[in-house]
Amino acid sequence: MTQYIVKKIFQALLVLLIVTFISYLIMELIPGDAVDFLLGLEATPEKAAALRASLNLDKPFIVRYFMWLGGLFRGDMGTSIFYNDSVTNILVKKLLVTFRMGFAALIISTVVGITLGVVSAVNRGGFWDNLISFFANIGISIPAFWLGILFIILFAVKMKVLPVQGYTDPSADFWLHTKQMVMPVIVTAVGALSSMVRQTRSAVLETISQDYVRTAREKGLRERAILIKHVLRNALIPILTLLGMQIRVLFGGVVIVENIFAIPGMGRLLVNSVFNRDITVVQGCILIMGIVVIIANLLVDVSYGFVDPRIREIKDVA
Amino acid sequence: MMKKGSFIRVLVSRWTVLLSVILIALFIIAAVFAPLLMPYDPLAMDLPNRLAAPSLKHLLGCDLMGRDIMSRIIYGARTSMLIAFVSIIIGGIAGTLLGLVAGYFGGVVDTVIMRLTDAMMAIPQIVLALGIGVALGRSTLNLMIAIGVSSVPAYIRMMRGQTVSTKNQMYVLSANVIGCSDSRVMYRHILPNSISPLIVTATINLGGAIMAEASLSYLGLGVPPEIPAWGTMVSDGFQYIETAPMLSVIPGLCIMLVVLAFNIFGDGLRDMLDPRVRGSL
Amino acid sequence: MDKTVLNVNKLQTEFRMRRYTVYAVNGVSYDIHPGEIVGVVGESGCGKSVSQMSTLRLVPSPPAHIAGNAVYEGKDLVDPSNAEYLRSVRGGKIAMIFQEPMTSLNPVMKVGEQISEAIRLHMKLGANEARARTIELMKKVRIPDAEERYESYPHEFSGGMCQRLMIAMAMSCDPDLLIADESTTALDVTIQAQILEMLRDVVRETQTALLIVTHNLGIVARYADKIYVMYAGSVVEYGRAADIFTAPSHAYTIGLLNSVPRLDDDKDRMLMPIEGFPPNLQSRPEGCAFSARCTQKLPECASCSEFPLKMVGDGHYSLCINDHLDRSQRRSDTLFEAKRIPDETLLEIRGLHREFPVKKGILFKKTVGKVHALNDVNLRIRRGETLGLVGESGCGKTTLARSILGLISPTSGEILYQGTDLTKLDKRKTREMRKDIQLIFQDPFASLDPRMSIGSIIGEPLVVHKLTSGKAEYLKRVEELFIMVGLDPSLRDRSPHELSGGQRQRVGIARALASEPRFLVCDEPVSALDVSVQAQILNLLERLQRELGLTYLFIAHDLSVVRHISDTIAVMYLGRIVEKGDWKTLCKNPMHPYTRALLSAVPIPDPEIERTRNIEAIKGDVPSVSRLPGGCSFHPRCPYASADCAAAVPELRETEPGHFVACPVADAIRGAKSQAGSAE
Amino acid sequence: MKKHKRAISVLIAICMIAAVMTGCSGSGTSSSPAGTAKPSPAAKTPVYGGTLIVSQSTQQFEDNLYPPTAANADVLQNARPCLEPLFKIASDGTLIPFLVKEYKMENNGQKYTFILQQGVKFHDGTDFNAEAVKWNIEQTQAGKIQTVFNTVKSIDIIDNYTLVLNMASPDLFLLQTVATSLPVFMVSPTAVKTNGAEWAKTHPVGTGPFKLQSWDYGVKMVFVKNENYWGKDENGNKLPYLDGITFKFIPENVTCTTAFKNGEIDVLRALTSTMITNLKSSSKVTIYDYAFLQLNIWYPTLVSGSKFQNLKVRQAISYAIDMPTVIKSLFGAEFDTTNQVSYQGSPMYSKDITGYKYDPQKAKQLLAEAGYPNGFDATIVAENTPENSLLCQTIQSYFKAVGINLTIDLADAARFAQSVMFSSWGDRLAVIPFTYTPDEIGAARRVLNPATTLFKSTVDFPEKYKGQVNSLFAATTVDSAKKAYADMNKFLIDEACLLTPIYVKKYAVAQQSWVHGFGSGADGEKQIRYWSPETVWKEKR
Repeated sequence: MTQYIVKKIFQALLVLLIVTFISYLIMELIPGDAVDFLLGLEATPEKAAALRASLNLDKPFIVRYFMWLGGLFRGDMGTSIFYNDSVTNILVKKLLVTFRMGFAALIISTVVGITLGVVSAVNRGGFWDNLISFFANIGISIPAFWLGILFIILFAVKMKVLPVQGYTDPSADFWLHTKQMVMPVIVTAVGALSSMVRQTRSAVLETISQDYVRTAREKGLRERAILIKHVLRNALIPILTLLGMQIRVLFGGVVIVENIFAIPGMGRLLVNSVFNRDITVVQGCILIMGIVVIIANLLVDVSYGFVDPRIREIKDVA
Repeated sequence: MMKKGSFIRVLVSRWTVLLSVILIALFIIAAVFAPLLMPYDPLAMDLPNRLAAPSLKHLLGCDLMGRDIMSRIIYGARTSMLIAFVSIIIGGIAGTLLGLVAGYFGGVVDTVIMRLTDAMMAIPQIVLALGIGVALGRSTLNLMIAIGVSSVPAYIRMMRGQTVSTKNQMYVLSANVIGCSDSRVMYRHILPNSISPLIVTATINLGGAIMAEASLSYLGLGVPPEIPAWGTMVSDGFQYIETAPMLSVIPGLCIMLVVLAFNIFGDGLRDMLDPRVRGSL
Repeated sequence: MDKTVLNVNKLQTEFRMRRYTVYAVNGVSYDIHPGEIVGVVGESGCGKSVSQMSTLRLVPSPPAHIAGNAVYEGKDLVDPSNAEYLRSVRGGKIAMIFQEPMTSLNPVMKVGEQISEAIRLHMKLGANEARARTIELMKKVRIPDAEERYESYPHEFSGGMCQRLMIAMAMSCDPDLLIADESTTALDVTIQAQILEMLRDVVRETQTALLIVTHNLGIVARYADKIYVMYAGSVVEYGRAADIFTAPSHAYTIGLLNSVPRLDDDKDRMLMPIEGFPPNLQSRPEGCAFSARCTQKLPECASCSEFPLKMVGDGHYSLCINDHLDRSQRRSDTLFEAKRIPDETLLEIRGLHREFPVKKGILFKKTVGKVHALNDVNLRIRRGETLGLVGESGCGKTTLARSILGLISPTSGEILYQGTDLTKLDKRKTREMRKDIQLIFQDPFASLDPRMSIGSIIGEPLVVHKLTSGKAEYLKRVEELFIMVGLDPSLRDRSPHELSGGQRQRVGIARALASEPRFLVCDEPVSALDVSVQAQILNLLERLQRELGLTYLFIAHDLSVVRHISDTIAVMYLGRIVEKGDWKTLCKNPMHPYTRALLSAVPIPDPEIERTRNIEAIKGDVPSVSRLPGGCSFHPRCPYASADCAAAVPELRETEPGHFVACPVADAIRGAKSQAGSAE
Repeated sequence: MKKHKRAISVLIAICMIAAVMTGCSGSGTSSSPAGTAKPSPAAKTPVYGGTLIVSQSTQQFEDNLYPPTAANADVLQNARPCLEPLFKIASDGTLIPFLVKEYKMENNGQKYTFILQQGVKFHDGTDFNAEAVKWNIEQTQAGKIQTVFNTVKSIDIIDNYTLVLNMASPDLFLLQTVATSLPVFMVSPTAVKTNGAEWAKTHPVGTGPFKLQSWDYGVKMVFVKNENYWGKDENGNKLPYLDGITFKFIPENVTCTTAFKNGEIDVLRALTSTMITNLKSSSKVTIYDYAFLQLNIWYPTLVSGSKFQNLKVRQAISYAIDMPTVIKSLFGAEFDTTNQVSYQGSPMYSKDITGYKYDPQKAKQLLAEAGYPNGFDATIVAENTPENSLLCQTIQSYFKAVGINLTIDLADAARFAQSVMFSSWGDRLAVIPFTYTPDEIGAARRVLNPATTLFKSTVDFPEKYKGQVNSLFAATTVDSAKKAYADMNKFLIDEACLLTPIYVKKYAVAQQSWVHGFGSGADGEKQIRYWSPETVWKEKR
């Protein structure tokens, strides 16, 4: 089992390296760089050249990438060109904001998603199945930012129940923080929740048609016992795979939602940094996102081992 | 191949699928015959009745430059469909070929392609599309490339799984025994048998592509400003949400309805092409 | 036989789909007494499994509608109001075992738990008692070191072991009735013998009624007291086993018996298959369902609607209205003249070795073990000859077939085809040779591309090797192939899933013949087919061999089929040829203990013979391929094993002209009376 | 029954969507231009206490508050509560002494003498004296980012509170430049010397009425009252009135306006036209009189073979667009039309420039004369902002009317900077902003001369214009500078038509009714540029 885990970790690190290279490459392809932008109208070529040299932006792409990578190993994610502050402490605050919101959305979408998925799979074709599937279909079809706009119009502008914008630190004012978090979390969760319902449903349906469920029924067990002890335990494996994918979907959702609700999270920082050509901050954000997604997949792979005995002792027979 | 008659009959059996087919038909008709259906020229400005409320003359009112929203929506259907289909083609073809090669040859080729796909999968699609879009600059073609390329990993993963499972089938082994070359086995045996999952992924991705166009234009990267596209209309309308909410709500509603129709149609298609379920339809 | 355990009366099951209804079971009635063993035999699609599943309401209820009644202890199980009672009976008093043992167990739950689950439910026992009882049951079904294996998971057991676990689970609550639905079909013949013998002893001992559902006539001949023959959803004939086999009184039963190859057949007896295809259950036929395929049907067979079960003997009933049926198994026009095989070698295999390394480790995979798929295989096949290759799963016969076809490259050794060594050819040359050597597959459905029409499947080799120039010639050649294998050319545009098993196998053969090969490797070509269809294909293969002068390498695990079609037979065990000889001497006078066990494990569809002979049981299970026992790899399971068996690997030595055996004690055993049914 | 149930579930879904639609289908009223500032009825007596919430919707900002190296004016403005300038300046250009109590200018701009306020202390307790001012000026010169003091040759300290600036060349407008351009704030030298310039970027130590308590990049800045602030109001009681000021940065215009209307924000600065439309005709919007930015279309006359080298084509384009209607209908009150490089109401605005009235026929005729009877293809490049997008689409439809079909290339800020500002923008029209910092003349010297990087590679300035620019530099008196500037403008617009002005943008600010003394003139007080935090107070609510 440990050998299986070590293999997965090694693979994850490799993927992470490729992730950072891809993002650095894309940023390199984008025309214009932070310096022109920073100096604005007063810029003169000499000033721009001086600033570029100081930030060693004039070195070739590969050299800069490996300097950044070298810094990474020393734990320093480089300094932001735009905010001329170390990327780490810019990211730390923003990271917390995005994680708090993303985590809440993940919990909602996972818990509610799986329960609804199972309910609709169990009484396939029944009233509940149709209702849940219908709303799940709508859920994945609603564009996140449009839903956000609808929520703002409805709850903030018309009914004035929830605040329109902003983000306050929970330590400062917990009640306002929760009120501000309600809409963004729901908007992020809707997409993830709906795809979770649909995929849980198909995973459970797939498992129900297996032979060992027929054996369980033949043994005379009650439907409920069959569902919990046999069906769900086996359906857990595809559902876990799904969980790994959810993180990626959530991050996508967060990027959009943070822009609408003006939440100073990592999503908005990333979008601004891309437009500001702030390469080091973009690298930092994508690195963190990559790490989280890869760790999530790693946890999923490892948890396979506990759920499915077949994977425990993987023997690589050629 | 399924006989044509049963194809239609099954399609119509579930009324939700029927409804979605009608919606898609409407969407395609609007897109194809846009110039004929539009009451006004979507680009014609009429500054005096800027942000005019819905009236008989302008069924859905006017936008912030006095242009008729109804005709912009109809023309927008054309842009959204164009972008969705082209990016599907780009993503689909590239993804399928890479997935096919990775799945069939395995070994180093497979590891390289799959690790690259994992890496691209680790970055959310919207961020990937944003990066590519900004790199290429703002134009309709670039937008299509951005959405297409960022959807490639999904196709690769689906196609590789499909190829690996098909490769071990007996009829592929028999193709080798007959003496077919690798390429013939791939395009003559493995690809045709992966068509149904490919179509299903494509339809569901179609919805995703339209939403991506909308989100990207929201982030300021959509089609050139004057060309009406639903996503741009929603993001431009967002500025005047209090004074004229309809500016954002209507195009948003159109996006949702079309994407919903494609998703339901995709589900119906998958159930129909899956022999196990076909019986009970 | 005082009290009947279960009395099923006019059971009817229909699957009502959206646009069509499948009439799976039409009015089946049977009863079973404690301790009695009843055999239900019939081909696939005759409703034998569905009827058992319907009594226990295991068929998915929305599409299925079950009528009639099945009375157990005075209560009708089919009646929906007794659903609660049915649930308490199911798994407890009436238990069932299914065909696929490996998938019938929950992969993520310990095997012991899965068995004790049923015990605690039905017998209301505490956890420890249930555990003790489970371990005792596992010992009863002879699972080695049951104590530790309680904790292990299904994937750690072989097919045979899983089936034993299922039997333990079924017997766990002292059932009154045990239904074995094709429970040994998926197992090797020696394991099948072990399971059935063990099952018969357990059932006799506990006086449980056993209902065996199978398509293998040999099994019912050996084990069943009473036999029901089913066709197209109804019982066509039933009676005591002896009566059914000596005086079969329904045309279908006779047809079945004639189309089954038997170990005691004489060589030139040609099988008499039942022509045509199994009935389509979506429409209720007029008159007798079998009339379409019956060679001895009367004019009124097809028209009359009412079919009472007519008594034709003491406790022997039949649906057939034709009183004087011709039961003879030999007809003049069905005899083959003997083949003349010239002594010219077509294919020779010398010292063939093939090992698969077992790798471990993360990135730099280091080999930790070796799987010996083939070691030191030597064979010679003459032109026009059929070499039968017999062996159980894991013995390396498929690896050998694929090595000959160049799909797998051997570790060492040569494969000489007309002098050229196939293993040394480059990619292009190998493809060039592909025209000459072709393969026929086991699973007719999986080996045809579902997306292509049959015409294009058969024609593909012509396109690949550019054998025909121009469309017209291509179509003509395809038409020729259709007729050659007895397929109606109008089926050209159909797709594979619209054909029956037999038809699909004919397509496979036609495709193989398209490039006019000289050598055909048949990898279990008939084992997935029904008995009647099996006979059709075997006859077709023999006819083609004579007409086209083909040479066959015929691989199978069913010895009676191999004996019927082969000229010389080789027996393989764990990658090694243990015995080789012409069919007569090998079957009449088997020398290697494994061959003897193989022959004795195959039941012969004749109650007299089966009742008298007992099976040379082999101990234990096939050892895992990666840890081969030293010396002769059969010695741990061999009843005659002696000290030097374990010492050195025995050489193939020629004890009689043309008869080779790889066993040091072979001569000593020769004296002992052969158990095989080898009546002349 | 099953079919029936499924219909119910869909019905519920539809009425859900309908509810959402009706909920927000508020009638889209056409926006009326925002009312100009009305003086509040009675000048109430100021009240102490409360925290002022100030917000602005700016996307890009650079968090550097150390004046000598700060590149971004908007950001530096945020430090106004704790840093103070030498002079304040009213909207109409009159200078208001502040940290500098009195000043003397000798032989028209060759020498300046400053006399400083007495008894003023920096937040770190050190004295604000001539030495500190000298140090600040020298640091700004060394910073090379700001050009304010470039013309100062040397500074002599006369005594603790007087210093003399000797100019390298006579500069009539030094004081205006100091007061209006990138604000020149006084920073405590000791604080910067001890903690370094890097630290100073995030820790402004000045003489202002408030101190910076916490700063969350791009989110929030919190200032608290500076107990021993030197300033007093006219009837002698201590300033500032407020306990604290909080800046909130909200990127989305809509969220800003909605929050302002919900009362969550006291003052909304740097309003965009969309925000003004959303704020509708609320009386709280004040438009400042001075403009700070002008947007023009520039022609690539230097690019060989370009159609725009032909004067007639340039004039045709100027005639083709009806700028006044576009500005009036599309943009809010804070925008104004102009036909030259200045704004109506500015002292520099010259009456005798004719400009080009909207005349599509003339435009078509000019095009025909220039050899393009049925028009031609062209591209316009502009920075990707909502306003520019609207503007370009309007220009596109006007061009279509005269036969020119225009493709729009909206480049995001960085790409715009790189592809337009610092290199030739090729055979394309370019929409380029022109900021009046420090004022028209200072800006003209800096930008409108042929040597600047911006135009060097793409715009061909004829000899005649170069002569006029030299005379502007040589001007020694204010009037002669004005005349030279007017001639330059006349040539640029009427004779060579090297650019077509689009609009002039003024600052606008939205102020809740309970906020007074902001300096926007809403309460009838004198409207000054920027704002004075020390005089702001809030009514109790």
